[in-house]
Amino acid sequence: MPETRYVRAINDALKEEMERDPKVFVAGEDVAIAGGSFSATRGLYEQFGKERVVDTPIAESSIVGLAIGAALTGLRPVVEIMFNDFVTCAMDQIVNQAAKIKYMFGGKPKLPLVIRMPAGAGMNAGPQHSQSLEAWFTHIPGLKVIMPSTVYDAKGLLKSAIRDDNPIIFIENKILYSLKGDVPEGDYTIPIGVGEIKREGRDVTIVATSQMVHKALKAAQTLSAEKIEAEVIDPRTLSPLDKNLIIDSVKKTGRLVIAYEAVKFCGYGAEIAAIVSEEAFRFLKAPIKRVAAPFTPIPFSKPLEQFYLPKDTDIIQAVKEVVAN
Amino acid sequence: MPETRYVRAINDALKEEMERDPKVFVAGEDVAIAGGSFSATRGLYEQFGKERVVDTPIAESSIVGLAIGAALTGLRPVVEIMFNDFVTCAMDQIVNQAAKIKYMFGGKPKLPLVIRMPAGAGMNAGPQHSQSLEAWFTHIPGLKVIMPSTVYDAKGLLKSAIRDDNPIIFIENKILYSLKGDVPEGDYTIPIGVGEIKREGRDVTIVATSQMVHKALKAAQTLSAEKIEAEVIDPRTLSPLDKNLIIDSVKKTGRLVIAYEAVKFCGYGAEIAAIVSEEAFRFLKAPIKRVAAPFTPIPFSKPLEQFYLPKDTDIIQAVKEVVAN
Amino acid sequence: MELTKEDMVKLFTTMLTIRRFEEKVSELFLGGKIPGFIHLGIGQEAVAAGCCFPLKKEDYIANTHRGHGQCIAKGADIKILMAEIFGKATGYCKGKGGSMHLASLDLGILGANGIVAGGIPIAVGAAFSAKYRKSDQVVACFFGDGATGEGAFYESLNLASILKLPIIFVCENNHWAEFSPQSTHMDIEKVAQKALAFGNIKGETIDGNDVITVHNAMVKAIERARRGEGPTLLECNTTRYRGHYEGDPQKYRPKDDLESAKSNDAIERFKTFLLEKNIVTSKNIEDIEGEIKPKIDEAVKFAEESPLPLPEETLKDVYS
Amino acid sequence: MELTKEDMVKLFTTMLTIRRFEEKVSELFLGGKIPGFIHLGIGQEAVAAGCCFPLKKEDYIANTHRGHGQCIAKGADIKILMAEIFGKATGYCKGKGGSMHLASLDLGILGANGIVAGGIPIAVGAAFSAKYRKSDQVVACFFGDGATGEGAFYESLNLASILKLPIIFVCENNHWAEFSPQSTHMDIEKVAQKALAFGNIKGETIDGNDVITVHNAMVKAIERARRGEGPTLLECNTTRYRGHYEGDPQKYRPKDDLESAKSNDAIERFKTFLLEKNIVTSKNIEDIEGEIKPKIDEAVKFAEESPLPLPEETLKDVYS
Ligand SMILES: Cc1ncc(C[n+]2csc(CCOP(=O)(O)OP(=O)(O)O)c2C)c(N)n1
Ligand SMILES: Cc1ncc(C[n+]2csc(CCOP(=O)(O)OP(=O)(O)O)c2C)c(N)n1
Ligand SMILES: [Mg+2]
Ligand SMILES: [Mg+2]
Repeated sequence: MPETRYVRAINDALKEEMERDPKVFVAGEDVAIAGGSFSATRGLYEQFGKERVVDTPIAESSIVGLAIGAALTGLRPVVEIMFNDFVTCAMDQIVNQAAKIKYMFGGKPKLPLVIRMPAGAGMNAGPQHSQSLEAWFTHIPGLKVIMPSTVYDAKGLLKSAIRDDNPIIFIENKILYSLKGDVPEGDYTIPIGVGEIKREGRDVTIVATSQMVHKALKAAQTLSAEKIEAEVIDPRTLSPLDKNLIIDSVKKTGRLVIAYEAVKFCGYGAEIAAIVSEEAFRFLKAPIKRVAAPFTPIPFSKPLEQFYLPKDTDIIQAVKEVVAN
Repeated sequence: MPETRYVRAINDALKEEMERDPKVFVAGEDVAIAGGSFSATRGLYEQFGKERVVDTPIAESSIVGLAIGAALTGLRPVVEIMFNDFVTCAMDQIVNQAAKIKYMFGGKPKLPLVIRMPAGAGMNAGPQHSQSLEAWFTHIPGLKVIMPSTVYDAKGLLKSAIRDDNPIIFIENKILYSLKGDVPEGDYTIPIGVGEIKREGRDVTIVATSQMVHKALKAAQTLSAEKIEAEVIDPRTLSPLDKNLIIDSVKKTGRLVIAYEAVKFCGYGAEIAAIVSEEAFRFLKAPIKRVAAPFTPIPFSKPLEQFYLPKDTDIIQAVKEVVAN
Repeated sequence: MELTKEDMVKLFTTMLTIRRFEEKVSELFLGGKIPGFIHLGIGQEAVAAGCCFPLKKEDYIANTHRGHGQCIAKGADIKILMAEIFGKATGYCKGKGGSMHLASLDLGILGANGIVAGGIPIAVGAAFSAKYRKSDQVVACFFGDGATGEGAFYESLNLASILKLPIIFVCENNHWAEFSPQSTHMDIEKVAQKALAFGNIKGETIDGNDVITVHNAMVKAIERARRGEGPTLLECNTTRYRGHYEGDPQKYRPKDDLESAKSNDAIERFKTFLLEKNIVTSKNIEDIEGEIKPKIDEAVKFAEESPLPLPEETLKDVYS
Repeated sequence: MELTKEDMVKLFTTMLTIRRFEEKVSELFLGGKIPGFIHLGIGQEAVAAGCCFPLKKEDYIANTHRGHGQCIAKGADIKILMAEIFGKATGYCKGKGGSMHLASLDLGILGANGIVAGGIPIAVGAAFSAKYRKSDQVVACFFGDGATGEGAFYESLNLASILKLPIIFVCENNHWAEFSPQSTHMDIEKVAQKALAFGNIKGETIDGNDVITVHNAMVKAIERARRGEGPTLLECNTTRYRGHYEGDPQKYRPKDDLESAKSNDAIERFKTFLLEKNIVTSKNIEDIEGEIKPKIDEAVKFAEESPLPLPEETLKDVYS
């Protein structure tokens, strides 16, 4: 399998889906001539032309509106919000419109659209360019929320997202863009709503998302040397969630650590904890632990941002606590 | 203590705080001449004039921006977003600006502003006029989130909110607006961050918010006839949360039911469940249960909206399940 | 496209149908038969009828909370419409949307909208799609004067202008937004002036209570759109008779404002015109009334007799 | 307010300080000393200097991601500014904000902003506050041509116009937004034309690389604001030399666009003017350069020697 980078996998998925289906188009700020702020749309403009790769004004609400209107009338838009943080400018269109149109119009309309956006800290980009706001979207019925952690998953899930008939929030990760990984040649997809055990283990379940999957895997390796075998699960699709994958793992391990990069309080991991404490309570041998960001905006300065970010060592510590318990 | 209505308590709090402090002003859509869509600002325009009670265009972003700029420069704005759902149009100003200004500017600025908005279903107002989006705001450091359930709390907490130096999301409830309750004459405040045991009990802890507090109390009464004594806790302030009040109660009862009107998945109650499963796990005798709305938009038609809304009977059932366990 | 006599009778019939439909809705709402919030366009019928008449079936509209009229003018079946307003399973949205969320993609109705200006970006998306698909379709995007307060309105005009999309932005300027007069929302008199902020948008202000004027202006705007010359911002001055929603006693409204509105009744004016030009006789008018009434009654009967959706319906239709 | 010779020298000094400061930032960034994203206003100094000069200390500014220049012109201490850009504990924001979030309420700097158009509604709020408090303060709100894509821009202009607030909307039109030319963002040539969409806003387009023109236009706009006559939308045509951010090779940019920008250098033009009018001698210019250089060096030294914030600082300053 050839190796490529995460951002390149995104790029390939877009390219292949655009080749496959003339209804697919791409729009957003600087996605065409410049090929995207993080190069995710590079080359598409040259290949598909300005009709299908559209540079828009800086106007997130109308970028999403463009996608909704186009999806309602037979196209399959893939739009980019340059940073997760800027989606704050488009929440009405996403939440009151895209998410609800099918339902409030009685079920008939299909709304095949994808809204891509990179989240995450670690680039010293400061408080308005580093957030992870996935928990907002997972709380909204009508949206699907995907957050791939690997190169393979990024490509396969984006292809599935583009072929899906629902509005999809596709959350990439800025730091992962440069990650390398193998992807098969040719077409493949990954089903939406199916998580993956990224590492098997019997002593503790670690559910991790996006960048934290890699930190969890690193932590698991370290722990293994101490004879603690962690099972690492990446839900990949946050909504709908592959709940049973997690519950089954907890039934086996009896212990749960949840790792996510967003602010801990009311973050996505709270839902995982809640589900497990509702549905697998009798199997839990120890308190659940969450490893996530503290309750502060994301600071600019290096030592602060480093302090802010949840780390593999935090996961190790959490695992040791629940295993000791 | 004289009896009044919830909406009147809000109105009185506004009036008294405006009398107390000339820096306090009110702005929003139809808040002045019309006295507010739900009459929460009635009479203020007549008493304080157009300088201090400002009708704005329909422009939620700039209404919040108005509050931020004014708060940064010495005033104490209280702005209204007509329905919780419309706050989707102002998320950048609230989340990227208001919530982060103090922090990202190094701690010096104070940002004393209150954003009031009514949430909740039950009026057949349909999918875009009935949501409960509090979990978005509680996930954002820098905001305080208050959601009062009683007439007394509404007045006392709004006064505290207006006197607080931080940006505050003050979530009222459309159905509760007509609720009657006693309030003392004269000035009183309720500290932000302090929850309340609305009913004592030894068998199960029910944590409920806003309208669900009343359903929880009703459920508790029914359960009492069956010799199940529920303790009903209203956090009142969702962020910061009075965590220990809940943990201490769970330590006593060993059982927890969480009731909130929002969509269950990734709702505020998930955080309560997560905290308890992290910090009071050893005291839990049964799985935690959440009673909340299903994963759908809020339908218009009466039987559907009724089906949608979490009910006191749902709480009763959940309690019975955890007590039997 | 010159209006034939037949066309004019059709237009009149549409306007009168909207009026009688909404009068009935008002009556039923005040009688407790209809739940939720109801916003009526009584007094504004000429805009809906005049703008939708020159649209083809494949063309799109996007409208607002005050949206019954445009739906009827775009070809909605008033039985199914009434059923939706009642929240019945037989309604356009199976009772899930209600008055504020009427939609029928088959008829090109992209949806009424409960969010002020919320439909405008979507309408632009549909216009983009029409251009992309080279389908020759156009979009009529309705909104009120108050919607010009929202950023989404301007963003949408800008985008449509830059991309020269086939869209007509129809401002139904009834000079009120909820309980506030136009002056609360803007400090210019003519919404059409806002077109000047964008390059390819043609702004025009017309008498929105004169259905023929509305029709003719719309024909020109549609032609312009189909020629690929870009959007038009068509401001139709009109009059709201009822409160913002049913049940609103309009205490805030100066008496003469309402009176002068009523003396400018679009239907009365058109009727006088049709009679004066000998296009119809009084008898014809009576006949039209006579045809509409049973249809409205039938719609009410249909709605009343239709089943409510089953509670479990709540859980369906969230995803495709 | 006529500019005295002394004033002109001050203006020149400010512009040159901004230029040298930013050149140094560029060098340090490319040398790996500064983390994060850096957006430089090299080429745009006349706008910052000319607009801020006639402001009083109590007046406010709100600016953008490309915001060093306005901060310096509004009186920021370049040592503390540089320290913030370095992410040091001694910076204006204790290292929590960085280049995109410079702010100092004491100096009336309400904050640079990482969100395009994000500062505009806030600036309107400050103007409302000034009027409310009858403080005679005005607000200068800076933003780029690209910001006119955002709805928040229009909402803010509308609100400020209706309330006749004491604010000057300064558009730094450098004809680029990130990697896209102005034409991607609007289909009109002059941003000032957008004032026509609002009643009380005066629109004006000026040569933003001529600092005296900028200054004089700003003086008029400030007077208008203080007289309570409403906002001005002052479009300053200017030139971006550098990439959108440091490290951007500007491959998308036509060569002659950059060349023509550089041949219109605001500082060179002002220097020539000052020399031709015998306001300064070459020696004076050298002296000014000579005074600035050690100050920049001192700022760098201060920033470099300043401590980084302690990690635990992360948890502080979230609430008052
Ligand atoms: C984003 C948003 N803000 C506020 C409202 C509440 N609201 C509903 S209709 C309306 C007035 C709209 O006025 P206009 O656009 O003139 O339409 P009209 O009602 O006159 O037809 C308002 C403020 C809303 N529905 N959505
Ligand atoms: C809401 C939002 N959308 C997009 C961006 C990304 N972005 C940062 S600067 C910029 C271009 C701004 O152009 P302009 O307003 O002309 O300012 P200039 O950079 O030219 O000074 C963009 C798109 C952002 N920061 N915020
Ligand atoms: Mg109106
Ligand atoms: Mg620019």
